[in-house]
Amino acid sequence: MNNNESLKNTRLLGWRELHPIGSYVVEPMSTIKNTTGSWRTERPVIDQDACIRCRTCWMYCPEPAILELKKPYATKAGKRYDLTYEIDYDHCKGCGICAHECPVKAIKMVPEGGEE
Amino acid sequence: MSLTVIKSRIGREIIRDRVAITSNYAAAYAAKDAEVDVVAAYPITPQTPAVEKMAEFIANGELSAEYIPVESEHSALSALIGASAAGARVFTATSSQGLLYMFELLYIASGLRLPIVMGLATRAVSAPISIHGDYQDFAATRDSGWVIMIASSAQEVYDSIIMAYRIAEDNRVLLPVMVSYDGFLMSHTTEPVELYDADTIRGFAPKRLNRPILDSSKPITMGAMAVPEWYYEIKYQLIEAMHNSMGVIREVHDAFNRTFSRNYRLVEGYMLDDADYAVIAYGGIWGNVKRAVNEARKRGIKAGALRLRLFRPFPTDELIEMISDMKTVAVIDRAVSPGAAIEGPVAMEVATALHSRGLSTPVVSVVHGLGQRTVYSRDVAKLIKIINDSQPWDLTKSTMYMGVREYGNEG
Amino acid sequence: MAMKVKLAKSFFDITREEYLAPGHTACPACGALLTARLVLKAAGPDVIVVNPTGCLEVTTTIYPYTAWGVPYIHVAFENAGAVASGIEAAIKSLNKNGSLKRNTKVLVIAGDGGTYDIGLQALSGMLERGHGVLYVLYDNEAYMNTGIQRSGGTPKFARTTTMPAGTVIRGKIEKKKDIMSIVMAHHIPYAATANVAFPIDLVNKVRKALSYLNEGPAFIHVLAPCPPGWGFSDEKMIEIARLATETGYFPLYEWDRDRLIINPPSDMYMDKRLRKSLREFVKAQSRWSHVTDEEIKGLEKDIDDFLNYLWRLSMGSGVPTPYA
Amino acid sequence: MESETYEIIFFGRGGQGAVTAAQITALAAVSKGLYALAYPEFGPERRGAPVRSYLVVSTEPVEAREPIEEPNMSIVFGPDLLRVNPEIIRRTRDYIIINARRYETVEPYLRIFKGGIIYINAYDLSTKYLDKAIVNTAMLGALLRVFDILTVEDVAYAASKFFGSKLGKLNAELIRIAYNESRVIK
Repeated sequence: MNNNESLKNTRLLGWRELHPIGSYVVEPMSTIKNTTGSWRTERPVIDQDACIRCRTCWMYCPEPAILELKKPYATKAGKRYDLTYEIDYDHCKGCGICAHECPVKAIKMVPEGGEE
Repeated sequence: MSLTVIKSRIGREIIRDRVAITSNYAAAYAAKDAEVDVVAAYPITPQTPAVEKMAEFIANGELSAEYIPVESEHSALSALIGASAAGARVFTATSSQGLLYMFELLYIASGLRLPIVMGLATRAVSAPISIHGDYQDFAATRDSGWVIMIASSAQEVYDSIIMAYRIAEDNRVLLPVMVSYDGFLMSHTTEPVELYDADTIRGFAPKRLNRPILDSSKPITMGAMAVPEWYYEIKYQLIEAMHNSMGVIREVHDAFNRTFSRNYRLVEGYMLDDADYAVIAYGGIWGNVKRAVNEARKRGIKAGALRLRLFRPFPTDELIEMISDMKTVAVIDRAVSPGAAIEGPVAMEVATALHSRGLSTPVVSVVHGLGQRTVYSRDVAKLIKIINDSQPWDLTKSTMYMGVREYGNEG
Repeated sequence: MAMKVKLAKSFFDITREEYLAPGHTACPACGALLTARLVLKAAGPDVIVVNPTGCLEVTTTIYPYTAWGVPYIHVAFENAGAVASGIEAAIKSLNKNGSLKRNTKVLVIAGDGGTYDIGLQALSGMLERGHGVLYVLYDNEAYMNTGIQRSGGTPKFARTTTMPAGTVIRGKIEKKKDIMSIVMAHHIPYAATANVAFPIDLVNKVRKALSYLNEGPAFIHVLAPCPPGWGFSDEKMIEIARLATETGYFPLYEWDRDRLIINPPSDMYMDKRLRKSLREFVKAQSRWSHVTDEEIKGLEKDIDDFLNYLWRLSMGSGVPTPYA
Repeated sequence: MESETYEIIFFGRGGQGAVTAAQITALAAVSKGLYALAYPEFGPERRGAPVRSYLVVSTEPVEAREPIEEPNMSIVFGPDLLRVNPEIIRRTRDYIIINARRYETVEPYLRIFKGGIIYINAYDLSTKYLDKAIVNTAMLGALLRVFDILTVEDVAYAASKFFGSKLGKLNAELIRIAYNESRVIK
């Protein structure tokens, strides 16, 4: 598999410039630089007022591209939460598991490329 | 060398003991004295006594190491790749089919730049199955990215393995090292070996861990997948490490000779100074070749001999320096590359080495000793006579197969 | 005795910390990646991961990046058990010789090809020698990395590119290999099945397995659906995985020191009437689109037989109780 | 110092310890500061099949590794081996060391041999001291009658080191006794 996204953003180093043992990847979790968000055809959108903070979407995301933030939120109905779930659109591939598994249907899949 | 020399060396307290052991045992003693952390091995004739001895050392508490009695050679080298990646000093030994079963891992071990040291009791390759010694398994490792040494005596097996750890673990190298020795002819032959004092060995080849390892406090990824944009550069680093290893190997040889009063060279010559012909050999038949040279000299033929201690990296400079004046060189291989332009694998290397330096010395490729057919010194003497009596370019057209029967009952 | 394990009771008992980064190149909704993510959360940072060749490897380690936040090594396809044995031995030896003071756990995460088939010998060797390694099998039931070829883990009648559904041969002719029984036959301390649709159960089994490693090896067989390989749309990955257990196709059970325990919710599905119809599971996947109702009955019979076998094992080896 | 080299072949049958005998002698030589090379005729181990084991002991390093063709001494573990290996009499240069229950049984074969002969009844001696007819160490005792580069104590010590405490002591003693019991025929 030739991953074009990652190559675009990476300078191709010469053998003298690589780590002395070039085949080792010494920076852990560095795929984060690789923005797989461009793969999406549909994007999940969370309705923060409908969300019950059950962690289901976060739990089942294989990327992971759902961020669990310590960010207080008060719903229109006046319910207060300490946590907020947001989508990491840089990496979300738009598989839709989160929307499908959400027990309260608080996540909608919206076609990419349309108006926001 | 006389008795008094040996005594004086022991007197200098470098020598811990002088024992009579086989090359298999010498390999095991060396790994023990190098204080390896992990051994993983699978038995195969003729290597078996080497790994039995390792197991015995560990069982008796003479060596504090983990012994993994793996279920195959494939797993032996796999386990050592894991152990070495986790920072352990490791050892195994194998032969023939076992080496071939490891083959995929040979390339991975060097590609992952792991300083694994392995003994190879060389043996013929099936089919037909043969448990006996030749160098076919060894020859197959040519392109694997391992540093490959060849010993000619049990002492040299012991010494080479100690050197191997220092070479392999050198930051400029970080490549696996194979130390090969003849199956049976050496692996099962009892001969004198001087074992060195543990502190001296420790001082000479200290365990170095100045390389990245699998460590949860500093996570790295080993064995990543390289796409065409990256593979070549990473592979080239290995090639460069192999180039660098030549200088390191020379340094280590010099240091070893100084520390242990030896006289190892990458290429060893015998009566070459005024020689017209050189017979090139490697491994356990070296003594037979020297005996043949003595015979030839008695008959007035100016023959000399030369042996290779190193196959990878190939010691081209040392070799050329010693043979550039020869009228003809003959290389005795106990392995074959059927259908090659020159069918003796080392003969091919020698011819290439000469050619790369603009020399056109005729190289006679001789194959003998397949499946441990005895290479008598008289066979080598006969070879020298043939070379002396022939036009060299007549002999280079095809590989000479000595000792093979064309029809039965030839005397 | 194994040490007391802290078990998760809700999703919120699982760490927020991630050890597998996004930006990997697995297909959307990949069951294998979710398995790895959950296993790492359960295991924590003091681990070394061995991963044989497969989807997980090629999608997480494309040079010059890695998705892994823990030490990771890929060596080859068929030898994860042996590589892990070596690492475990090295940790033991280095601790003994004083050059390391860490009780790092060794973890294999391997696919079905690298476990059922080409890696079986190395796995068996590792189990037989008793190395303290947790071997996690993520089972997506075929060679997905090379484009959906049959493996020993592929179920009966499933269509693969090397056993297509033709007019004469109806996909894979043979049954799925019972890898758990093979593993259990080594009488290791702990083996279990798990499913990405049941993360709490999965995480607890990993924690429990890790607590056994001072006694010997542990093995967890995780069902990890593959949307392109099985033929269903991405968002249904968890639903399909859940159905696999709810229909009895992939029961959850554990082998705990020679005792077989059928875990919830599979204990409930021992009663055939409570199971969902297998048809629902089979017909949701295009790998089985050619399968007839008659053939589904045959598959159901196989499930009945297997669950019966499990039931007898569990009754024969002690009273089944939920783990705690 | 004048260089001295001895080439010896042990003729035995698989299981009789011909290989071990050569190794023990090599060990004795090496412990003494000499050089030695001991190598079996290589092959799969087969109990009962004729085997031979080669030994070179020298004051100089021994380098050549090829079968010995004209040994200084041949050590023959049983009368049958003289029949199986008729070349022994033709090729041995100096001494044949022969084991037989009675010398008369081998005398007709050895009559034509021009060198020296040492006779020993190693069967009975080893049965008496080791409880089994493994004749190799008894044969070494007999060899030492004519192999004066090593002493009985050199070899007895090597045997005790080789076999370890209990068996080593018995074998060392057997070597001493065999040395005394063996007979120089000519």
